Amino acid sequence: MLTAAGLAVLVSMALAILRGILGPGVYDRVLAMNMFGTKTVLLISIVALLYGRPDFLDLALAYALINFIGVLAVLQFVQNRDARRANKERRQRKGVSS
Amino acid sequence: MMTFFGFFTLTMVAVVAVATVVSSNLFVASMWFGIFSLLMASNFFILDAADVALTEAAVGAGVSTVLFMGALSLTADKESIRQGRRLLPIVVVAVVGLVLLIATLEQPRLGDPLAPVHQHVAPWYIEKTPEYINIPNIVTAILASFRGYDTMGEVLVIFTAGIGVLSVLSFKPKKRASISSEELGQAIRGLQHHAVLRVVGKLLIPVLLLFGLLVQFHGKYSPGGGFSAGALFAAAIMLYGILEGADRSAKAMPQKVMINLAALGCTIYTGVGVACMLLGHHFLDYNALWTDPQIAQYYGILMVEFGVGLTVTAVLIMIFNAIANRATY
Amino acid sequence: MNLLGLYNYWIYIFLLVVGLYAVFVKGNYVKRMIGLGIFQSAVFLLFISMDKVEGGTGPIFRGVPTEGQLFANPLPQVLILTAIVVGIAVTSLGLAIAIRIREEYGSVEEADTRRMDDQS
Amino acid sequence: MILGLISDAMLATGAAFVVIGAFGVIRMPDLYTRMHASSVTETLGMLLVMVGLLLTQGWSLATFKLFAIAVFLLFTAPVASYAMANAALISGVKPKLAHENDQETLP
Repeated sequence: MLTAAGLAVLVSMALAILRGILGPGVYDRVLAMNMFGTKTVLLISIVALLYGRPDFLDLALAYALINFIGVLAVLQFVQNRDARRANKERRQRKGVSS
Repeated sequence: MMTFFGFFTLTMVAVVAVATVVSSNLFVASMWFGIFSLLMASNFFILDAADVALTEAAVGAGVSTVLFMGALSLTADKESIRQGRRLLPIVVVAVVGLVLLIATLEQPRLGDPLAPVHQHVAPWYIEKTPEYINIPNIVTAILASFRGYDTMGEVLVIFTAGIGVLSVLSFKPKKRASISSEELGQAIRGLQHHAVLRVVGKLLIPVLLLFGLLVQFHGKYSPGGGFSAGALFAAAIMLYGILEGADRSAKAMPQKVMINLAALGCTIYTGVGVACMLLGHHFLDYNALWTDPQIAQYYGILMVEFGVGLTVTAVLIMIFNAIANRATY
Repeated sequence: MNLLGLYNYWIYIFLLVVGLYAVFVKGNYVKRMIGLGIFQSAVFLLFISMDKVEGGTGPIFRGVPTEGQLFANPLPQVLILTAIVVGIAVTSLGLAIAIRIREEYGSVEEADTRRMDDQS
Repeated sequence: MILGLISDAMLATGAAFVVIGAFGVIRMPDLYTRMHASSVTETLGMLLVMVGLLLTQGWSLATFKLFAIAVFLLFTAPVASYAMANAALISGVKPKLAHENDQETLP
């Protein structure tokens, strides 16, 4: 059953990559990345137990913590980019009117 | 079954690598690169390299994404497509690939216990680690004791790279800022207005630091050690910087202190080596430190790993602060 | 079956080639750093593929070491463990240089910077 | 024995949820519905798989670690989804609404 669960996780990872490739917008790709991180944690836990080395679960713990940071960095970047673009447009509009 | 898992993840790695290179939006490309590193780390784990997977997890998915995002916000997030001469590069690349492909046909297949790599040196390390050093993690034993010279070199390289980033970014551009300071403050403010993110993120920071301590000091018994712990500590500070604004993380972890800490880490490493020499043994021969060689090795590895962790943490935080606090021009 | 055992090496070559292509063809300096990262990962994969021993496990003892227990080769792991952290440090140095280029030239495309160098 | 059966059942349902959610991410029409589908894999599927794994381990350090992983994922994944949805909405990604579709299909 562990193996079956592992296969299911692999299939969903592949589907997440497919969404990332198809994804029309930027946010679809962020979604794929976020989903992919969770799937990796699951895969690592399952593989650790399949190998019979539960002491390697540290890795999955590290992933669970680190993945969040990556998503936050991406979100901050998008937000700052949008803010910068809005600023630029405002400045240009001001420049035209004055 | 594990072989199948390996094949599947490797195929996904190849697909993701192509997607990374093809996408002309650099922001999307860095996200693909994050996925690429996650996949790579799971693959390392499937290939029995737990320590490497832990380091790749901490560095690739967290630190590298943060740094790429910081760099992209200072440069441009779109790549301009130019149809240049592509024939020559493609030919060169194809020839390189073909030569390597022919070379692999002679390689031993994956997992062959009779492969030449497994015949020399490595069995000695596996056999002698319990006798000489008596810690369960053979990787840490080799990293910090048997091949301590290598690791010292790597730590100095990391230190040098940190100094390099600082000196490259210490130049002030000639052009004046085209954005007012008020708008600038807005740009580096971070995610402060997201109350939910701040609360949950702040919950994670102490856990991450604690986990980093576990990886640092428990690295002799389980996967871990100074390199991965340093990356985890740095990731915790980066999380703080992202949530509260990079100016605050630079205030909490000032660059001057960080550069001293990085130097201190290198000094601890080399200092242990010199102390061994002063006590009449070879450089980095920890047996000099105590009468019982196993205890001496234990404490030697502890101190050296501490130095490594200090340098890696300080250098990564330094790089993050330097890039994230850079004003956009 | 023997050929299937070489799959890891083929993927490593593929990654190497993709990374090299990105470094050669792409004019954007940040994109080149990404290509360099892929190239680097290819080398990591080569080393880690070598360490696998069939029937072995990760090189960490659990309890008392017993006779006949097989472990993966720890030596390539040590080399790559340090190389990963060195890799990120060097990548960030490259990114810092790209940032400086952008500040001086206003662009991170090789074609633009070349043109400006020729003009001056 | 009973525990093994329960754990198998949980792993099976969890795996089913993970795959169904992933298919939803492919099949759904717009970003917000896709997010809705992916949250199934990230909370319910993840939780079932984790509890299934946990039950195979008995009382040990591994149990605690699995529990901790489940808790952290349960904290972070929905928060990340929230932040993503919020950012998408602010930057102007519009949800696809049913009546718009009707208007499109009507001549």
